Amino acid sequence: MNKELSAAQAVSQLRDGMTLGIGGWGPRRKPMALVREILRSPLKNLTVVSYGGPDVGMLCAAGKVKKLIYAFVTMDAIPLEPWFRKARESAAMDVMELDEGMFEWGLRAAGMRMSFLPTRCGLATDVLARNPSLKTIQSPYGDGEVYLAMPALKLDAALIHVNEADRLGNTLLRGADTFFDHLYARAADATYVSTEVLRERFELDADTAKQNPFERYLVKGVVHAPLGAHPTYLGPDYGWDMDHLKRYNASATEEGGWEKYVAEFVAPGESEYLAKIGGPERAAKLKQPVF
Amino acid sequence: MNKELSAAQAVSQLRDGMTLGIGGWGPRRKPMALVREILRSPLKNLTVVSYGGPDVGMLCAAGKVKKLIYAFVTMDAIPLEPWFRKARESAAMDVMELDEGMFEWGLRAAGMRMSFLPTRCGLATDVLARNPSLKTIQSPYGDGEVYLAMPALKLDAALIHVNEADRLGNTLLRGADTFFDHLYARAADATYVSTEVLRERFELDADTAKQNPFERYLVKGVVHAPLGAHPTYLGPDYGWDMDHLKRYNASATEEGGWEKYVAEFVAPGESEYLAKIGGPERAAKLKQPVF
Amino acid sequence: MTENEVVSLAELMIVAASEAWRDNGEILASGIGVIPRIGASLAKLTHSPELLMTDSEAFLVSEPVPLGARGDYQPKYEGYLSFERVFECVWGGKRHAMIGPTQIDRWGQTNLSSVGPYDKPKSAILGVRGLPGNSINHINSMIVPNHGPRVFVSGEVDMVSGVGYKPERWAPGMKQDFVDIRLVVTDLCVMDFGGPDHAPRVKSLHPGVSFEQVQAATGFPLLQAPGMGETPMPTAGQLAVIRRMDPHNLRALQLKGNPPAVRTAAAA
Amino acid sequence: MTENEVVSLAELMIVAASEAWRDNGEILASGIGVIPRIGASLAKLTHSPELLMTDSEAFLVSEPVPLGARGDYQPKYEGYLSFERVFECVWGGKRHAMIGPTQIDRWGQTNLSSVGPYDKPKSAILGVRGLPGNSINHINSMIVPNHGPRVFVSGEVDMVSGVGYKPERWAPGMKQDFVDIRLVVTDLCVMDFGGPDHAPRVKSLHPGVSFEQVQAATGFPLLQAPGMGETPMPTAGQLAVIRRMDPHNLRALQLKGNPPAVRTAAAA
Repeated sequence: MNKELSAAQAVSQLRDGMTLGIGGWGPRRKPMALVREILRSPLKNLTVVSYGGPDVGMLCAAGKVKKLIYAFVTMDAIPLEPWFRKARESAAMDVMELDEGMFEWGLRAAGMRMSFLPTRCGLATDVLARNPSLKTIQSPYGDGEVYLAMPALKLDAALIHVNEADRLGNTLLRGADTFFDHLYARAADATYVSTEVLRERFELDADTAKQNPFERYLVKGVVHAPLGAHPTYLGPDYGWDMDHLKRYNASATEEGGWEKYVAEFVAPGESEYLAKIGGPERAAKLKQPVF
Repeated sequence: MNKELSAAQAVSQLRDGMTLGIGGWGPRRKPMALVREILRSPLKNLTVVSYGGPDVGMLCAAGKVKKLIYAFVTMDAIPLEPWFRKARESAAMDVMELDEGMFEWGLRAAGMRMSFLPTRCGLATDVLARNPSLKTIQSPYGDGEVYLAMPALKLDAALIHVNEADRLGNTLLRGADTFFDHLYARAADATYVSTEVLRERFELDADTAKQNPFERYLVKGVVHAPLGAHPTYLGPDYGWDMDHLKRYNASATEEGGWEKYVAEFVAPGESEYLAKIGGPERAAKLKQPVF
Repeated sequence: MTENEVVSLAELMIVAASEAWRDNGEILASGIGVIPRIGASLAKLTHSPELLMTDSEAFLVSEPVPLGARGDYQPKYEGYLSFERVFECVWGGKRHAMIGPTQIDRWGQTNLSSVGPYDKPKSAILGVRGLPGNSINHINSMIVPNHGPRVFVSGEVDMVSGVGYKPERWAPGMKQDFVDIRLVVTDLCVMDFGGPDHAPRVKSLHPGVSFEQVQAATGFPLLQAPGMGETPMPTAGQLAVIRRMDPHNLRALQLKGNPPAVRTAAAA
Repeated sequence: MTENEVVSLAELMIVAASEAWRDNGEILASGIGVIPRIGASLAKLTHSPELLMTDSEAFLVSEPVPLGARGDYQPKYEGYLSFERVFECVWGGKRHAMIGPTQIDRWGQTNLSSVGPYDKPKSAILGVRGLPGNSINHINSMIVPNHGPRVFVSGEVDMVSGVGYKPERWAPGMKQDFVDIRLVVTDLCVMDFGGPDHAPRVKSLHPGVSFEQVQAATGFPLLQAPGMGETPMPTAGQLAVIRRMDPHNLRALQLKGNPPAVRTAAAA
């Protein structure tokens, strides 16, 4: 019943060619410690499914992405994700570009173990035209309406960052929005959670228990990773690190920029990373973004 | 922007033959004050859509139900709802009996303005056989799986009881579970909310704002109805009234029992009702059920 | 054991029920009704601590909640599972429920809706509830406190609420893969549908009950499972857990007359 | 008006944008980006108080939230609208969003995904985001701060992200009923798709701009709407609200050189 793993142990359970869902949304609550661990690993040929932010960008920069399933990739304050753009513009990966709602619907279908769910979203656009594998389906009732049949986005594994977890795999999300992480967890054969705070075993009051986003039977591994969402932000614990995001963004315009970024922030390991970004003291000063 | 109505005003906006969704679940948080107001009105030939409790039973007893769409009718502690049984066993109404999940899916389809949503639930059962209007649909992908195409349960109106509301139609649900009331609200052309506490205009902190179950644009009328869920229970405000539920249950075995129940509790109006059940003093003593 | 040293049949059935959840892995154990719920609690507290359970409302608890009035006992919350999320759990297949249907047939189909002609039933019960979805999506077991031909009907149940293994019910393309009926625990025996083509069979007989007696009380033919033996008596440890989970002895009210686990000839 | 007595073009565009949400009824007003957001705020604070707005994260606010650093200002929460619920709002049609697409074509189709060949684009932008779902489900308007033929393309947009009125895109049975493109507010004019067969037309010209100038900057033919006049200048009251909603004057950064609302011949 103890699901605690190191980040390296969790990543060692992933395989080349897997379909990997990554929770969060753009620059919000991305499981970056696990992403960095993948960057340190030999893992390759991944199909990445993400409401993308720097998680997608970094995996693209490292050449780990064989196929990207996405609706957008952005860091909000820096709208254009530099390494995603490079990969996209150099045709370095296959893509399945979806409407945000189709994307949700695909995860939901997978969590229900269904092959598809119908939706109006995507009809009459190039999402349909550019994804020739997508099919439509007609209502069997009198209306006869034709819907897009969004296929299930089944995941081999999902990576999710949470505010708090226990060793059994129970989790809490305390931010204003939980995004769609519960759907990633349901869509995946195995969910790996990284967490700011790790407890032995939860003993919650009712109000706190409501912050539990999905059931522990979905969780295969729990990784203790303080500041594990950095440089993205984790409400209410810490804000985004705009200095770091700019540093990362600049790596795309420098010669050998990615190699330098990796050498400085990724290769030395996570404790070095935390020291370099200024540790908990600096994290405490990172402001929540104001929109 | 002031949506406050009396219960009578709200019910006067309903029409004979309408399809009416009733929120809550069995003996839990039913909009009973609005149901009683319907009992006092000449409204008839209703199609009632409900995870049914005494709301359904009373409307059956009063002969208001032309068709019932349901997955169950029960008061939990009194498992067999007496007036529903009578209506059912005397073939006094048409029925569409559904799996609980199909029911949810039908509401969800309506809220999305779709004609159907596919599900595995109901296949290979008499739900399919006894509802000849239900159709199946085949996945257009390689799996070719055949699903039940659950048709939208479009509602003319939804009735929902909440802990707190403001005159703009913002609502709060404070109980452990909000059930499926948000789906009723989305599925309906007009939602009428009865509320324990009525405010002029909400000014909420973030944690409280999360208790808002659906957007105010869905709400057409707000009725101030303290103890409006009685005799069902409203977490965390008051428990169910087992004495009253037994009294109501007994009405089905007495000669002229329903007429006596109506004369005593319904006809005199809601303030008489509250006095007869012992008012807020007694409500404060009603215990939350323990399961 | 103060007032009653004799192990009750209900207690034996609770232990038999708890076996349904053994080696299920990490899933939600939903025992609906007194005997199934104590059975699930016993499973979690003994052989299968990985099981998830709720407080029968909206919260996941790390420790099964005792039945009835709780006094000072505070449920130990570890998570959340609203009704809406229970449906997601069901559709994901991560659940094993045990309920008491009104009718069960030889195909494992169940009825909780109505008895008699559907359009004008002799007896309207609850409605199909979640049985269609549960039965087609996850593991299910059943409890029958009154084993007899009115429950185990000779033909098909009057209103098929939960699916079973009757081939004629499954049109091409309908996915039957997730149908998994485990145990049927009755006041006479433990059954399953593990015979050829999912034929019903008796896995164990309660002490003092014969196979012929079970067959006579069943509306369809039964097989004897290989190694069919006697349903095990509760151990002292199991009884202690049962008493802790059911401090108000609600289990004594589940079977008429609260018979002992070991039947005398007269009791049978 | 202390530092700058001159009304800016951005302010004129904000007022024009706010008109998009007039008489929409009680729906969610989503102005994405500085000008649309101030426009939606202005609508709610003047002609359409019934509109719903969020804090641009997860909460509904009863009063529009000023842009940028807030100091002591506390958003006035009236409800909740997580991203998941925004999708439900979209699918229910209860929203009117205004965004700035990269390309727009004569059929009202929009592109936010990529420019150039799809398989190897010249420029990858954000992705289609929610445009397919928004455009087929609810009212949409657009903001264009740089009216020119690179935005208003002569052919079809490179990657149709938001649907429009091009008949060839709609196969039989696809429901086009909810498509409703309202206003396109640019730095030159206000347009809509209200001509015959949804042909694009100019509804009003900003002060000092001619129809010919707009046509020359547009890759497809435009009609003149009946009564095409001049886009109204902001009133003092509107300017006061705009200043309150945008205390850091972010609007001054939205158009290159922050031009005045009334163009001189040289400025045009």
